[in-house]
Amino acid sequence: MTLLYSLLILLMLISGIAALIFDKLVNSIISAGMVSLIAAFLFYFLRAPDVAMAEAAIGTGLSTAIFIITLYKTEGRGN
Amino acid sequence: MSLFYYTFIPIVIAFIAYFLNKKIKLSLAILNSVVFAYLFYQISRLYNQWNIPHETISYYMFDREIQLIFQLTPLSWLFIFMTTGAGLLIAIFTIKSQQEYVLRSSFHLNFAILIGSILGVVLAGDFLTLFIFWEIMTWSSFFLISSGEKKAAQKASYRYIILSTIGAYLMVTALFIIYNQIHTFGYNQVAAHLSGLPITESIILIIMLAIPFIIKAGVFPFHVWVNGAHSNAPKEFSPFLSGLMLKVGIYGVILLLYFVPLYNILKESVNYRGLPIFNYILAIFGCITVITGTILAIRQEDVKRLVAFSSISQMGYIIMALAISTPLGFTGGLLHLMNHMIFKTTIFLSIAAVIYRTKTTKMSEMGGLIFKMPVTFTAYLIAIIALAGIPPTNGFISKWVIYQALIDKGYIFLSVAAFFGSIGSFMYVFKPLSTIFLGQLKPEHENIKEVPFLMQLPMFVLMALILLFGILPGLQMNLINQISQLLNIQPVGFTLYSITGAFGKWNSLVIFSLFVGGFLLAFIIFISAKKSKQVGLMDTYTSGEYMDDPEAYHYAYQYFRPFDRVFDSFAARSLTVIYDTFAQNIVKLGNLFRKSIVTGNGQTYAFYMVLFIVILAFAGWII
Amino acid sequence: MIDFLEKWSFFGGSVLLILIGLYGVITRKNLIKIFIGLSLMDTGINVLLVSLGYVEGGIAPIITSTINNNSYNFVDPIPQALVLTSIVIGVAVLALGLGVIIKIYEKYNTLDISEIRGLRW
Amino acid sequence: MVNLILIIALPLLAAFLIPLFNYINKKLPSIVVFLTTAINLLIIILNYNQIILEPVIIELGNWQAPFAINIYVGTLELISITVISIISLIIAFYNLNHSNFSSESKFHTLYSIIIAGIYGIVMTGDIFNLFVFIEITTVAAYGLTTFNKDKGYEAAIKYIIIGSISSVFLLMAIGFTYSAVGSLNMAVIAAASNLINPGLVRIISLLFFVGIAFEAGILPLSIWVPDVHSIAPSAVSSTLSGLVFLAGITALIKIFFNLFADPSLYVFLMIIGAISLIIGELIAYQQDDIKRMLAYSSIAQMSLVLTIISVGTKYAISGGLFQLFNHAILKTLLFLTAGLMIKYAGSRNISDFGGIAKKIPLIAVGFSVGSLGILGVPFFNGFVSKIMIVNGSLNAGEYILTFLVLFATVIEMAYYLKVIQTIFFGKISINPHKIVKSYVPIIVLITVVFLLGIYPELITKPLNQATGELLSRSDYISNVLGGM
Repeated sequence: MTLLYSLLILLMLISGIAALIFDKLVNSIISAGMVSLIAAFLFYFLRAPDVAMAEAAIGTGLSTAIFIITLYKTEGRGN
Repeated sequence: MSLFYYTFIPIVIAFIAYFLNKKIKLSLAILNSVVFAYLFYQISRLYNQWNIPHETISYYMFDREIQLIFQLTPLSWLFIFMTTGAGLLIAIFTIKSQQEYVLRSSFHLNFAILIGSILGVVLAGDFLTLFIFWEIMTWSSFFLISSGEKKAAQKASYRYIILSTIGAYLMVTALFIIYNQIHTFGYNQVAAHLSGLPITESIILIIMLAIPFIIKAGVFPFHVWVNGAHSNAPKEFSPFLSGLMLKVGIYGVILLLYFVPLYNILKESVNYRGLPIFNYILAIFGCITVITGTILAIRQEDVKRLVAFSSISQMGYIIMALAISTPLGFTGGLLHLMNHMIFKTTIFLSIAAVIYRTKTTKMSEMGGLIFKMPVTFTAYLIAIIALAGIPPTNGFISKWVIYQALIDKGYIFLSVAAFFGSIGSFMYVFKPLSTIFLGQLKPEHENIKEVPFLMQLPMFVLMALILLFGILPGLQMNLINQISQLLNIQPVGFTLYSITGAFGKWNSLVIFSLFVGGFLLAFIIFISAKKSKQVGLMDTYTSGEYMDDPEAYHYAYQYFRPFDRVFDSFAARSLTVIYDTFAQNIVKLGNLFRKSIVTGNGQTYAFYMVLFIVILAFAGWII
Repeated sequence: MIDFLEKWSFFGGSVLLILIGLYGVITRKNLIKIFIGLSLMDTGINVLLVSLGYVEGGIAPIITSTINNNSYNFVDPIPQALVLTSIVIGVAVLALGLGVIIKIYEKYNTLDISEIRGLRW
Repeated sequence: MVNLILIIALPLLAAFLIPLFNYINKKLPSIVVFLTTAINLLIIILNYNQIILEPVIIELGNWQAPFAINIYVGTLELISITVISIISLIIAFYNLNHSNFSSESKFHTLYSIIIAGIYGIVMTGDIFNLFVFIEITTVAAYGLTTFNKDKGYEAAIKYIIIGSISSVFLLMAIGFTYSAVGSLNMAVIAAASNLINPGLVRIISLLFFVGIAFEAGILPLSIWVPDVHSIAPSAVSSTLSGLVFLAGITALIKIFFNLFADPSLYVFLMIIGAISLIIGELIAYQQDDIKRMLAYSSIAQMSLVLTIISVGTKYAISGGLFQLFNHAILKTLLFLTAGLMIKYAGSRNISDFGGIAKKIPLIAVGFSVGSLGILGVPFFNGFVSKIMIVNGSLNAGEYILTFLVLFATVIEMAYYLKVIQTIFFGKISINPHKIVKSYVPIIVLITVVFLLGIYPELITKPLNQATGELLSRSDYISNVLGGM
C-alpha cells in the first residue's frame, strides 16, 4: 500500500513539474488537473472521502474548466 | 489672570479671528493687536510679583498623570514682556502693511499661535511643558517662514524645520533618558539628578538638552538656517524672527546654564583657562559666529540677507558673553539681548517699510529714498548707529559691557573677534544706508510716499526706546540685577545712567550731552554749507560704449568688493553645502532602494517573500 | 525504505508539491502558468493538512452503516473540515484571479507578467 | 448586553442582501452599509463598560471553549473594534456621497464583507477562523482594488499572487500547529506552547509571521501595498491602510504575545521592523504620487508599530498600540482628503496641488491635520504616541532604536511638509474639477485627532489595561478555558 501511495505521490509531483514546463498552456492545464485528480485519490486513501469528492469536483473539474475558459478568452482565442 | 491663560488666549483668539476673517478683512490683524495690547498690559502689571504661585495642569500620559507646570520669574518676565511688546508692535505694523498679501490670514493665525507658544516656553516650569510649547513654536514659525512670498521661502523653512526637529529630538531623547530614572520633568529634579550622574554622562545629556536652543539661537555650526529663513520670511515676520525668536534660543541657554544651574555640574568637568570646556567651546563658537556672520553680511546684495547675517553675528556676541559666565558677561549678554531685540526689530521694520513701497529687496535696485521716506530713514539710521555700537545708543552700552567682560577675563582672541565684528558691522550697515536711502532716486521710485502712520508708529516707539536705553541703561539694569539675584550671580553696580565695568564707569549722561553738542555743531555747519548738486542715476559714463545694463554699473553692486576678495576662499567653504550633501546622499540612497526594490514585477515581489523566509530562517529564527 | 516512505512520503510529497508550485510562481512568466503554480501550492497544502490528521488504520469520520464503538479509531475530522474550506477559498481566489487575468489581457494584450509593470517605484 | 457576534454577522448579512436592496432602490445599498456600521458602533458602545471590566468570551453553538469556535474580546480587541467601528462608520458616511462607481452595489457588498472580515480578524479566538477571516478580507480587498478600472487589475494581480502564497504559508502554520497541539483554539495553543518542541514553535511562528505580516505592512512582504493603495478608490485605500493594517498588526500581536510568547523572536521582529521603517520612509520621500506616498508612509508606520511593540516592555507596547490606533484615524483622514484633492486637481501628482488650499480650505486643513498628527506635533494625537514610543524604547534601553525612530520621523517630516507647503503656499496651476465636498467625515476625524491629543487618557487608560492583559498570558488562558 505504502508503495502505491509513494508512486501516486511521485506521479503527482511529476505532473506538477510537467504542468510548469510544458510549452503549450493547454497541456499545462491538463497536467495541473492531473495533479488535482491524484490528490483526490490520495484524499480517498487518507480516509477523507468527502474531501476527495470536493477536490475531484472543484480541483479537477471546476478549476480546469475556468483555466480553459481563461485560456480561450486570452491567448487561445486565435486557436 | 492665571499664567496658563497667557499662552492660550492668543491661540484661541487666533482661531476665532481666523473664522471671522472671511467676513471682515482686517479683523485678524486688528484683533491680534488688541489681544497683544491686552496681554502686554497684563504682563506689565505682573512686574515685581515674583511670588505668585506655580500653576499646574495635569496631562495623562504613559500610566500616570504628568504635571505641566507654569511659573513666573524675573527672567521669564523679561522674555514675556519682550515677546508681547514686539508682537504688539509688529501686529500694529501689519494692519496696514499686509493689504496686498494673499496669505494674510494664515500669517496672523500662526503669528498669534507663535506668540502664545513663546509665552508657554518662557513660563514653563518643567522640561516637558517647555518641550511641548517649543515644538508648537517651531511649527508655527515654520508656517510663518514658508508663507513668505518668494519661492525660496519653502526651501528655507524646510531647512529650518529639519534642523529644529533634529535638535528637538535630541532634547526629547535626553529628557526621557532622565525621565525614566526619576519620573519627573521638573527643572530642579532634573538638575539634581544630573549632578548625581558620572560627569561625562551628565555632560552628554546637557549637550543634548542644549542643542535645540543653540540651533534656535543660530550659533555656528547651526547657523545655516538663519539667513534663508530671515531673508525669505514675510517682511513683517523677519523683525520678530530676528528680534525675538533667536532670543528664545538664548533663553534656553540661560535656562540651562544658570536657572537650572547646570553650570555647577559643568564646573566640575575639564576646565580650560578658568572656564568649563563646554562653556569655552560655546564661547569659541560664539566668536566664530561673530566672524562668520560679519564676513558673510558684508558680501550680501540682498538687504534682508545682509541683516540676517548681521543677526547671526550679534547672536555670537550674546552667546560669547553668556558663555564666559562672569557677572559682567551675564549682564552684558542680557543687555545686548534686549538691545539687539530693539534695534534689530527697528532695522527689519524699516526695511519692511522700504519693501512695502518698492517691492524689492535688492539693494542695487533702490536708492535715494531719504527724501521720500524720511521717517523710515531716521529709524534705520538710529538703529544702525545702535547696532554699530556708537554712543549715545543702547547698542554701545551693551557692547561696552561685553568688551569689559572679555578683556577682564583676558580672552584676547574673543576680544579681537568682538572688535572685528564691531568694525565689520560699520561696513555692512553702511551699505544699505548708502545704497537704499542715500544716493540717487531711481526713476521708477519717483512717486513713492512715506508709509502710513500705523506703520510709522512702531518705528517711532522703537527709536525712542533705543535712545532711552542709550541714555538711561539703569532701567534695564534694574531688572537684570533682579535676574542676577535670582540666579545667584553677583550683581553689577549701576545707577540710572551709569554702569560700573571692570575698568571703570560708563556715564551715559555726560556722553549724551557731548554728542548732542557735537551733533548740533555739525548740523549748523551742514545748514550753512553749500548745497550739493544732484545727478541723475542713469547719468553714468562709460568709455564710449552704449550701456544696456545700468544695474550692473550701479555703485551699490559689489559695494565692498576689495574687502570681499580677501575672504572669498573662506566664504566658498560653506557649511550649507555639507548639510545639503548629507541630505542629498540620503535621498540618493532612497532612490537606490526605490529603483532596485520596487521593480513593479509581481514575480519579483513573490521572490522577495521566499527570500525573506529563507534569510530569516537561516539568520537564526529557525537555525 | 518502506518505513521511511510510510513516514515521510505524504509529508515530503506535499511539501515538494508546494515548493514546485512556488518555483513555478517565481520563474514562469506567463500569468496562467503562475496561477497553475498557485493551484499546485493549494493542492499541496491540502494534501499536507489531510495527511497531518491521518491516523494509521483509522476509518473515515463519516456516519456509515458499520457500527464502530471505538471512537479513537476515527481519522481526525477537523483537518478535513479545514481542507474543505481551504479548497473552496482556493477556487474562489483562483476564479477571481483568472477573471482579472482576462481583463489584463484585454488591456495589455499580453500575459507576460514582466511586461505588466505600469505601477512601480 | 447585546451579543457581540452581531457585529460580524450584520455586515455579512447586509453584504448578501445588498443586491436585493439595489434592486429596490439604487441609493439604498450605501444607506444600508451606513446603518449597519452605525448599529455596530452602537453595539460596541452598549457593551463597552462591561468589556472594560472583564474580557468577554462568546462560544459559538454553546460548546465549551476548546471545542467550539470562540470569540474573545479583551481590552485590546475592544479598543480595536471601537476604532474600527468609528472609522468604518465615517467611511460609510463618506461613501453615501462619493460612491459614483458604475457597479455601485458590488462596491457596497465588498465593503461590507471587508468590514466583517476585519472585525473577525480582531475578535476571533481560533486560528483557523483567523485564516478564514483573513481570506475574506483579502478576497474582498482584491475585488475592491479592481474598482479603479484603469490600473486596478494590475495592482490586483500582484496582490492576488502575493496573497495566495502567504495564505499557503498561513495554512501550513495552522496545520503544523494543529498537528502539534491538537486544537485550533488560541488559548489551548497558548497553554500548550511550552510543551511543543521549541524548534517546531519557531518554524510555526515564522510561517505565521509571513502569512499575516503581508497584510500588516511589513516591507518585503507588503511590497504590493503602494500599488493597491494608490490605485484603489480613496474609501478603499483608507480602509485598507487604516483598518486592514490595524487588524493585521493586532493578529500579529496575538500570535507573538498570546500564542507563542518567545522573547528570543522579538529581536527579529524589531530588526525587520526597523529596516522596513527606514526603507519605507526613504522610498516614500521619493514619491510624487500622493497616494503612493501615503501608502509607503503607512508601511513605515506599521513597521514602526511592529518594532516598538516587539521591544516587549509595558511602556513600549502601549506606545506602539497607541500609534497603531492613531495611524488608523490619521490615515483615514489623509486618504479621504488626498482622494478629494486628487479629484479636485484632476491629477495625482503633488506638484499639481499648488495653492489648492485657497479653493478647498477644509480639505487642505484636514490633510495637514492628518500629516501633523503623524509627525507628532503637540496637541495632535500623534504627539502623545510619539512621546510614549520614545519613552518606551528608552525605558527598555534601546537607544539605537530610538535614534532610528526619530531619524525616520525626520524623513517623514520632509515629505509630508513638502505636500503641506505645496497645497498651502504653492502657486495655483490647475483648472479645478467640480467635486462633491463632504465635510462631515473630515470634521469628525479632525475632532477625534484633537480629542485624543488633548485628552489622551481616553485611550491611554484602556491601553495600559490592554498591555497588562497582553503581558499576562496565563490570565488569557484561564479566562478562555475557565478552570480547565
